[in-house]
Amino acid sequence: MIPTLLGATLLIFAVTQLFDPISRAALYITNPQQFTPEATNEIIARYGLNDPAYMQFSRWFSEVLKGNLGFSRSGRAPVVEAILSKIPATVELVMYCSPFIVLIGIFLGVKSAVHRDKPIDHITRGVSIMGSSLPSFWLGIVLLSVFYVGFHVCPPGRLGGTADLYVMSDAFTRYTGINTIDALLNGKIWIFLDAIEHLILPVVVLSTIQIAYIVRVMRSSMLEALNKGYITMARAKGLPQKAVINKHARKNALIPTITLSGILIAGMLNGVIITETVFGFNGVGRWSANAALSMDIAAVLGFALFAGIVFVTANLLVDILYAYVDPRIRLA
Amino acid sequence: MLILGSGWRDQMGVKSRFQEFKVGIDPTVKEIKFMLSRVRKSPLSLIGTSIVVFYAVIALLAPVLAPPNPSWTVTQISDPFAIPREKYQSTPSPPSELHPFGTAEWNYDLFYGCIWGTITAFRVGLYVVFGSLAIGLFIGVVAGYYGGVIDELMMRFTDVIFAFPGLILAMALVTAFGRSLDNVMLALLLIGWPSYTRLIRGEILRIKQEDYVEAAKAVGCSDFRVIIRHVLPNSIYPIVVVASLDIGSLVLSAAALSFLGLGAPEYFADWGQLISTSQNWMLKGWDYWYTFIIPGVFIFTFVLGWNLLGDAFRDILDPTLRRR
Amino acid sequence: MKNLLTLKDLVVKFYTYEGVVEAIDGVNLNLRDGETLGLVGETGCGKSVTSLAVLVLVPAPGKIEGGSALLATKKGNLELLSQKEAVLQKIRGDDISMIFQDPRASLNPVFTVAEQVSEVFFLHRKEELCKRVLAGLENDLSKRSWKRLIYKLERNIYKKMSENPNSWRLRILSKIPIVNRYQLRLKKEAGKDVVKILGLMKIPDPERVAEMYPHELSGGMAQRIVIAMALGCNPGLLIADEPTTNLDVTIQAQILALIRELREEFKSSVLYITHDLGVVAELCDRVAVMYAGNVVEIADVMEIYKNPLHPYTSALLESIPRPGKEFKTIEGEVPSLISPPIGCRFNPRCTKATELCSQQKPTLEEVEKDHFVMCHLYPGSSK
Amino acid sequence: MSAFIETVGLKKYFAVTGGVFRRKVGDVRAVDDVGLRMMKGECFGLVGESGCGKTTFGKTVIRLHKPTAGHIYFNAPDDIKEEISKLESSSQNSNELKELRKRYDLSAFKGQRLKSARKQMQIVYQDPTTSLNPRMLIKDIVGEPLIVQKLLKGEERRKRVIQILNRVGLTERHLYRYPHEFSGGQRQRIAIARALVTNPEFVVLDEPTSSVDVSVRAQLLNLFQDLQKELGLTYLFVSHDLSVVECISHRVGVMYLGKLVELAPTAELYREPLHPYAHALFASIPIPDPTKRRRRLPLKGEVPSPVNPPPGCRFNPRCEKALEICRREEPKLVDVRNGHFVACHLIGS
Repeated sequence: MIPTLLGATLLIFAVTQLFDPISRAALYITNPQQFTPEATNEIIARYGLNDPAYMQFSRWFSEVLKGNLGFSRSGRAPVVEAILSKIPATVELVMYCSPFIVLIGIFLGVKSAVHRDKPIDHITRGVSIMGSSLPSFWLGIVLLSVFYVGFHVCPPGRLGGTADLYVMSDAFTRYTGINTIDALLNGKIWIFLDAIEHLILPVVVLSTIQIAYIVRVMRSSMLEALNKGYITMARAKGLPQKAVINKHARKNALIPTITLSGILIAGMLNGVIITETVFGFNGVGRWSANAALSMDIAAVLGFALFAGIVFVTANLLVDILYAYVDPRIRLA
Repeated sequence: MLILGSGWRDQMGVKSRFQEFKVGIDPTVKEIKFMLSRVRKSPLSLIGTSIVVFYAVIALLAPVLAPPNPSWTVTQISDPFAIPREKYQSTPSPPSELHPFGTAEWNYDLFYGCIWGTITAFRVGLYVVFGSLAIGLFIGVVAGYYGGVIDELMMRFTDVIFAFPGLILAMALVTAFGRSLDNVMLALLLIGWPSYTRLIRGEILRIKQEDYVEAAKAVGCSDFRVIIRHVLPNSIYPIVVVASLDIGSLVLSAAALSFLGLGAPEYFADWGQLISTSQNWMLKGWDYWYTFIIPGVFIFTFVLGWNLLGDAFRDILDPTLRRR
Repeated sequence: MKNLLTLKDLVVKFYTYEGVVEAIDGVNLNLRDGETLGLVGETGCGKSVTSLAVLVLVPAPGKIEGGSALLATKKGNLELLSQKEAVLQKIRGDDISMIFQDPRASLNPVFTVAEQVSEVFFLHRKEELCKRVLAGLENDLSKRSWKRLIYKLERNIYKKMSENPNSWRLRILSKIPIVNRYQLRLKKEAGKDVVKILGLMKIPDPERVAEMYPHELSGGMAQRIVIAMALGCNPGLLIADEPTTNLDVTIQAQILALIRELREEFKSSVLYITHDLGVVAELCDRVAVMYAGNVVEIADVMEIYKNPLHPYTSALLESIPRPGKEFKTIEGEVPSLISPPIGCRFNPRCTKATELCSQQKPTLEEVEKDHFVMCHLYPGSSK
Repeated sequence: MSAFIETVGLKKYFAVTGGVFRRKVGDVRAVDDVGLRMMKGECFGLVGESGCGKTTFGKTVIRLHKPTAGHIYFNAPDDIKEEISKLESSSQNSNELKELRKRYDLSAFKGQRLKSARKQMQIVYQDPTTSLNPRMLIKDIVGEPLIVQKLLKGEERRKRVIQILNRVGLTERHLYRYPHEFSGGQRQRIAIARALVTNPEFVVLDEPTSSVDVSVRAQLLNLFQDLQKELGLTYLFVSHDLSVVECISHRVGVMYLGKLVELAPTAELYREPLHPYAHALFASIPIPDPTKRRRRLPLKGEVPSPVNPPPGCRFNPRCEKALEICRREEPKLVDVRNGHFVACHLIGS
């Protein structure tokens, strides 16, 4: 785990070297006034941005460890603060997507494997292949235009006009920054409903691709599990078909699906960027997309590092879950 | 297939050589016939193959279907991928006789954009896949077959690249290289090759333990010959499946980058970019539907075709099904 | 002696991509009560498919096309092939149970041994377990303890369970996390049975083995656990599909000795399927020889080895490697069952084949006392 | 007379890596100090249960695995062997010893010398489906050894391939087919053809008949015997099927957990095995004759793991007659009756 993280920072640093020193200065700036030409030259001198790469790396790395990822022009705040302020929106989106993805994905995967080559199998496979061939941003915009433009339901953005104003006002105490939970904590149901209404379309868009992927993986591992020896043994013991599938086959089929969920998390992070940009959800994804557009190097690289850390820790959790599910790993 | 290897070259006499070739090719033809019969059998693969072939034809006939610098164009540009414009009108106009698909913002002819967009899609897909395959093959084979330090080093390096979700690293790279389609392809290539390396290394490790590889060594084959004649021919098939699936997802990623404004420039004939510009028109209501729906349908069917083809390959080449 | 199982004209076909495989083409077989019948034949002769057909577990793309399988149970004769799935599930594991060739593949890698073996008891011996739990509850209630309230609740749950084991109410109850702690008593009770049956299988230290996972077991140990699962509910018929082929010779000897012992103790008849003529001679009372989907000869084990009638049986016996003598071969290859030879399926490879053999299919006839053969060489077969 | 192939103290350990940093945790001692002599034209049987190292020994003799220690002499005169053992006992790494080993001791062969030595020794595997390259035509599979060893050219090579195919019972028609179009028995014949095309003198048969049907097995065994008589081949017949080994081999060695425990002419060994393990092994073969049903107690316990074998004689935990010495000292392989070797304290002393 640690070497991968170290490697990740090295890679990020390598990417920074592609830029000229002036723009790289943004990585070391802590307050907005420093964007004047003289201030940047002074920073170039102080941090020795023209020296050879390895010397800079130690300085940059110590800065990063101190938590100074530079200043983001687009976010008009130090990168670390900008990220922290934007995380709740993304977490909210991901929080509502994951249960759908996991439950529906596994359910459909099992169903289509059990009824192999029957209508339900072809439909699920067809839908799942279509799901994974749909450009998510195109789907998002089509849904928006149909529902928002057409029926004036599920508008983009995180909260409706009035709800947004109320949340900004100090009458509303922000515990976690996640609207739905804060609304409940504050006992404001109408804000909760408003937040949910805004969340429907992004959740649909973000989970279609992921569900398509899980259904395909689950189906193939389920098919593999179904013709193993212990399934025939279970049937020979007199177990009903339902128990054979749900107890014996499904638990074994889950193992390969869990190991591949690392790719799922990567897909999730990518999806977040696009979904937030389409629906105007100002989470971490949308901010980094805008930063990339406006050549705000510090923001983009800060976000990349953040995403790397999230991804590596998520993979670690997946490995632990994997060891829990598969006894062969746990005792080895 | 590899039957045209050294065994054939040193026969004597042209006639016997041709006769030898005819007899020699016979089993391969039988193999291909068998695969085609399996393709005909499953409906999904039929649709997939027909879509991909349809797009290939469009790409080949692009200069005929939509000749560059048509008569009505305003600007004379040499680059065929720049979409011609009739007039400087900013609002998109509906499909008309001159512009079968209508025109997008700033009057870019959608028909031309979509046709030439097919070529961009093929270019992005094939260039990145074959690039990744080449790198992946070389490193994967060396790491898989010889193992030891090289293997360890390579795997740690691919782990690092895997630590980043693809799109984010691509964004960082494109910001670094500057915004153009070639840079998008380069970024996707840099992100793509590790997954191929790991896949090929896995296949090599699996095939390396088979008896026939050890038997080849027992006969005295050099490592090079073992890799070329025994290990690679048997590990190529699963890679073909992944490659065809990957082309679809690559086009999607490129389109996503263009959508975020990091891909092809504004005038370029690329589906992602066409959708990106038509985005705000879409939110103004349904009367500009064509600027948005048509490129979307193109991307969707193109990627769908490749995914179906990949799925069909997996069923055909799945050894358990083949020889039942 | 009463017939426990009789198969009549069993036909099973596999609809594969290459064509329709006629795996079983009219098998006639009877297994007497308390007897061990050996089913012998080369790979692909359909002996495993026959055993799976008896339990109606033929895997896709196979289908049982015809014939009958009559099982004599306590409640009278039962035609297995036409039973509803629910009835079959009651029979499998209780009246007929089966063990397979690869022991480690028959055990589910993610469940412990105790979980898998106790499954048989939960399925077929639930009432008995409930009674024992209720008895346990009674004496717990007699003792003064603050938990009396909980015991009373558990008691009426188990009362309801012993009347109607799978009522939907119980099924919901068992899903609720905290409430389903009542099941612990049932599991403990079943655990005792598991340890008892593992002990019977001569497994050293059964308590420890019960908590182990299948990947920690050796081949011989895994096969003993599969046998424990099969004999858990004292079935009338045990079907053993080449249980010792994957094991080493010394372990095979241990398992054969174990089966011989348990056969007496559980008084169950065994249908032993193998291709190893040595094991058959060692273990079986009667032998049925199969070739390409038909039973070609059935007789007592002494009779078969002394005076084999069917040409294939004698060829099979002669091909057993004997020191000093040349290896006797059976010419040709096992026929493809997609387009099987017309008439007797052995005629292309049979040294004594006549004109009739390649036209008309012989039928299984009793040529001598208790000695059935399916060959035109013997009168009565060519009706 | 001098042995055609002789191994002295041959060892092959496989490293077991474990722990976080994948360093070597222990060794699987697959083959542990095995020495035996095979005569020209003899079929030497090697039996033992799975995991006893018989297959590893077979593969190490023909250098498919690099031996950890010991010597393999292939057709080397006796005086050279004495010379090497004398030099070895005196000073470990004198370069004269290295020189001698480079020329005669197969375990020290490298590069071109090893490659040309491979012409004389070949192997036939157990499972016909995995021992042939599914993507290669039979013409190339059987022809490859000739191409690699640069023996024959063009038309002679084709003739030689066809001749060897006819010899194993296949015809020219089969040249342009893929392996999956053949039955198990035919595939094994192709594997035999591939092994014999460079007409070697020594062939390792690694359980060649275990995964084919009974009727096909007899055909293959006859083929092996005819080929041995006709081409004067020496076989190392590795198998766990004791009845087959009894009929085809002149002398048989019994291995247990990496060690050779008994070695004798076949008839004598099968009639009266001396070593307790060999005795239990031969007693547990089911005899295909119902009249001879023997009631005897099967051997108790399981084979211990080869990573850390028990000290002293490896069979002592499962041996009823184990003495105190058995648990301490490893017994040597001693010639008890001319040619009947046993490694057991009970019989040796």
